[in-house]
Amino acid sequence: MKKLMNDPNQVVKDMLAGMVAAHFNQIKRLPDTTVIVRKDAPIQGKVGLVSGGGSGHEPAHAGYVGKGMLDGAVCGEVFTSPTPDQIFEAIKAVDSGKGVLLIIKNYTGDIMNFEMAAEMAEAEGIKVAKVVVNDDVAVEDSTYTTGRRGIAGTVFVHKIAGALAEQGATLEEVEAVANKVVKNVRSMGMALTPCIVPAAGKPGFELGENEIEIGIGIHGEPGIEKTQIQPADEIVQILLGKILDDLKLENNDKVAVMINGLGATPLMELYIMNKKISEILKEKNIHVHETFVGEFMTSLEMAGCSISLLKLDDQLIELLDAQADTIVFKK
Amino acid sequence: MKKLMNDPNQVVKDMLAGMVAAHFNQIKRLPDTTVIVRKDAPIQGKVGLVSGGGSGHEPAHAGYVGKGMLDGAVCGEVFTSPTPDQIFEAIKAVDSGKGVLLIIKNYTGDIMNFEMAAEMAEAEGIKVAKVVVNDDVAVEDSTYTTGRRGIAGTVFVHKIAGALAEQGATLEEVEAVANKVVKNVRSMGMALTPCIVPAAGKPGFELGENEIEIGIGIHGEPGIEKTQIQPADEIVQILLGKILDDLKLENNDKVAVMINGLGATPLMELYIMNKKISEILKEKNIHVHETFVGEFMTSLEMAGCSISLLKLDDQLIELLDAQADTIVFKK
Amino acid sequence: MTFGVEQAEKWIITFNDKIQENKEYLTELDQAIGDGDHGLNMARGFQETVNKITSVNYDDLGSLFKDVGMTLIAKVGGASGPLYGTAFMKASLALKDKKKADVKELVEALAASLDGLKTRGKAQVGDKTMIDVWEPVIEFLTNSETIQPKELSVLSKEKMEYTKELEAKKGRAAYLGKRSIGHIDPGAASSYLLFVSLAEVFTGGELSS
Amino acid sequence: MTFGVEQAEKWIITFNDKIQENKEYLTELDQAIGDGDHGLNMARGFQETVNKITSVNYDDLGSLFKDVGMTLIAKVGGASGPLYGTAFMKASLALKDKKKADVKELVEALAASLDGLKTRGKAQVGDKTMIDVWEPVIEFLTNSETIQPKELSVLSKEKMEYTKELEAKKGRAAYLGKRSIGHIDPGAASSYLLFVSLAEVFTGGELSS
Ligand SMILES: Nc1ncnc2c1ncn2[C@@H]1O[C@H](COP(=O)(O)OP(=O)(O)O)[C@@H](O)[C@H]1O
Ligand SMILES: Nc1ncnc2c1ncn2[C@@H]1O[C@H](COP(=O)(O)OP(=O)(O)O)[C@@H](O)[C@H]1O
Ligand SMILES: [Mg+2]
Ligand SMILES: [Mg+2]
Ligand SMILES: [Mg+2]
Ligand SMILES: [Mg+2]
Repeated sequence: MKKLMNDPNQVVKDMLAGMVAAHFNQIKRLPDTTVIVRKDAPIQGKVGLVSGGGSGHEPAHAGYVGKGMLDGAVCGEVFTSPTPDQIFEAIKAVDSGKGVLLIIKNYTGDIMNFEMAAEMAEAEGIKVAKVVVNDDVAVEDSTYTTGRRGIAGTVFVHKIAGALAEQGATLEEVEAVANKVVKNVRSMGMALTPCIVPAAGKPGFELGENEIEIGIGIHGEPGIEKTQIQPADEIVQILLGKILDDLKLENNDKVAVMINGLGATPLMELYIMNKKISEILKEKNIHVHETFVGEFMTSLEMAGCSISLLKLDDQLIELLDAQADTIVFKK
Repeated sequence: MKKLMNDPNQVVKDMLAGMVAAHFNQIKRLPDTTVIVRKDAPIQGKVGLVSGGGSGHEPAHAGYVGKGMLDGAVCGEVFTSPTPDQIFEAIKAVDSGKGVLLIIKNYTGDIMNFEMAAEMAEAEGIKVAKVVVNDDVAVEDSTYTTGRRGIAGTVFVHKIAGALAEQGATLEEVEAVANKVVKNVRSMGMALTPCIVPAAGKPGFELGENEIEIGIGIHGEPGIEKTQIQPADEIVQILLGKILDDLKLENNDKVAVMINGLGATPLMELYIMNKKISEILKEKNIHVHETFVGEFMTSLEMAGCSISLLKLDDQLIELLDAQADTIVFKK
Repeated sequence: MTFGVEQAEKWIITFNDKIQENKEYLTELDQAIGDGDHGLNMARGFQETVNKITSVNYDDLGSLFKDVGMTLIAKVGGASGPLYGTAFMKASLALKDKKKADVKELVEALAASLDGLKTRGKAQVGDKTMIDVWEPVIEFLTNSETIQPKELSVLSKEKMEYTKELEAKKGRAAYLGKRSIGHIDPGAASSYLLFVSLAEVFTGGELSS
Repeated sequence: MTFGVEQAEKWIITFNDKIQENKEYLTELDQAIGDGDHGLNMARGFQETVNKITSVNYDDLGSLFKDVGMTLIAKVGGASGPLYGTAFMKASLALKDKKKADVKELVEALAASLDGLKTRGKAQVGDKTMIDVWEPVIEFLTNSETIQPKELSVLSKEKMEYTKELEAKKGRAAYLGKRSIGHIDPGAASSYLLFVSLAEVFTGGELSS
């Protein structure tokens, strides 16, 4: 394991220190926490948005703290949901009295920790709503299981709910639009290489010289299926195929596309993926309103990518296009 | 070699197709070329800015095409300077009559190809100026050799010269400010892993399980020195130490900092680097005006980073802060 | 032998020792079917817990377990943090102000813990989680007059090992579907260590009823 | 034997064959002290050049070499593109409208190529570049009455191999400083192949003066 770090057990602390030092104009860290909030939090008259999760997904989630997206991001240990006390601090710091929306990726740990934090906040009289993102179609959705995971599509929830909150909407309205995004976004990923949690010191799974994992999550966990490496066009067909099966788009539908690198994938390769993605969508007469290509929700230094499709209507388009000024996402 | 691609000899073509499909609102590709220009090029009354180089450095250079930065980017084969005919096409496409500035990274191939293109353009009566970026302090600067390489500091030249051009300045003025940036920017990089040129199929050099390369370039070429892996803080000291030796900053000087990932380095690690960088600069009483953390000038899937420091004065600050709206760089 | 503050502390300390010893093993189990942090999470959280409880003099089991639960909730994270944290918070409520507990009281407290786990995590026996150890163990204890360390250890080990046969329905391993079969659940493994540690507290003497 | 369009085409085609055969070898040389694309650049550019010149019927050497030069400039890229391209453009000027060339004329054209290379690249003998093959070879040819294939091959090979001893002062390898010593310069190696190919054109018959 070769990493630019000092102590594998201090990576989150060191990262946060470096992040705040870099972006002191935009963000601040709540003292003695792993919580990053907007420098001007709480924003009067605005619903607060808090997201978070394990670290190792940078720029998620702290990179999305700023005008038009999140008010606060709670950073757990690497790939480990943050604890309720930290989330509670974030809620308190961003609440201006209009309530706080928690944007949670659908993992047992995240759900439980955010729920406990919400209970704490409600006990102190803060209005809290929760939305759970579960965009990963690699995982079967069933009421008997944990359900689908939340992956890169979460960034669309931040963007769109954030834009509505910025307009002064109520907690109920912001929650409703967040849920609308969740209903309309689907993602699926694949990996060329595993990644190494610094404190674990070795990869979560092994891949042969010619193997890839289809249906990978974002926590270094194995995917749904191991196969031989295939041309980019074939990989697009697998991932996009599953997404389209699930999203059921129609002629003339409008979508936003996100091609998300998992950490070690050159932009070049993501654009090569988009060549085929755009061809397939064009063939199906689905209109791409905007394509986002880059690293939005990573998995440390994993090589691979995910594709997300968000089905748009006029409201979602307006909110997606709205101004945003965060560390990494600007519009 | 596992990469998301179809044919190793088609990666640049496929990438360009995917890039234009993704960003059709902002850029266009000149037919039958590997040239990307602003959708609205040429901009009347504005000096045109053209940069470029081998591919594999994405988002450089096409990612910086847009308002306030480049008018055109010429994309060569992977790590291979583009040819004069392509550069000439870019010059013609962005010239509005006010002349064109070529921003060239200091490599023999780039210099020669851009020079030949400039000769072609001048033969057709287009005013052309050239600026050569040589920010890499890993390489000794001497008139007997090729001199220092151009690496990530080049992005500052795009930003600042682009901002002045946007204000309607003359070619001479834009050239002068570009040269001012070149005089005031220094960079140095290191690698944890090599990278693989798709058509070559194997890495340009080998690194052991615990080895790193100090003074790496951005073309998969070996660095200046191979050493054992060290804590991030020590690596910062080596790179920043060399930069500070050369840049000779004084008490109260202002700088912009860029911590550039080479392709496979998690943002987390870049922020860990910034912790120490910001501490050292603070100790020396050097004021950081802005810190840029991310992938700006990569080397395919190489793991590692470079640090760049740009010494600022009032003019450079104003131009660095000016509005920019490109694919990846927005202000 | 009675179960008082001294015994409770011994339980937590013994458990922490076993967690630290098995940190890598638990992490490997979690790498196979999860995200490879269970050992790290448990080691971080229980070390903090031991630091906390060894710095305070407790008068009663309730306040001791409350500190255990609070520390776990704040320091573990992931799925196991809220679960173990909730378990000890529920036990602390059941043992509020109690200087010592008899078998019935202790087992009732553990049953409250199990209830808390199930409410929090919504998992059932057979979902391949720590519940697959907790539920049969609590049932066994509830039906025993005394706590029999040997039997407790054997049963929890057996139940932990049985999770190997199961397909995960809850937690991260559920994403693997049938590929989760053939691996011991990491949370079941740490829960086994919890009950073994409890058994050790009682080794050489059984709790009078 | 004379040097006309047929011989010139044979030269380029032979050279291209050798480049394709040695593509990986040249790339490996460039990986050691450069960026690992020299074989790829040359193979791409000269294949296009052969495609071009075999699709046209040339009347004179000037127009043939002009197409060679133009194709190389447009298709090779990197440092070697402008260099080889310039070399052939300069030769084409020297041989403008010439249906065939005698030794003196051919060597003068190659000397013009060398001049072009040095103006374009600003390298000197000893800088560890293709100039370390070109300059001594042109000097040797200028001082010979005829073109002696054997000697030409031996000399260009010797000069190519000698680049191993040198520390690079120009081109990408210069960044390596002393670490560049011990490796053959890739451009010197391709230039060696160029002159060997020329020698082969003359094998079995020497050009009359
Ligand atoms: N819903 C649930 N109910 C009970 N236990 C669960 C549940 N989800 C997960 N677990 C337990 O948590 C363990 C994983 O803990 P850990 O690795 O620390 O957290 P995470 O899964 O968030 O990384 C699993 O092995 C399982 O025993
Ligand atoms: N200034 C120069 N003058 C002459 N030849 C040069 C010069 N710079 C580089 N070369 C030659 O070019 C070769 C490298 O070509 P190539 O690898 O195709 O281009 P690049 O260095 O741009 O990747 C070197 O081996 C050397 O022989
Ligand atoms: Mg976890
Ligand atoms: Mg090159
Ligand atoms: Mg885990
Ligand atoms: Mg090269």
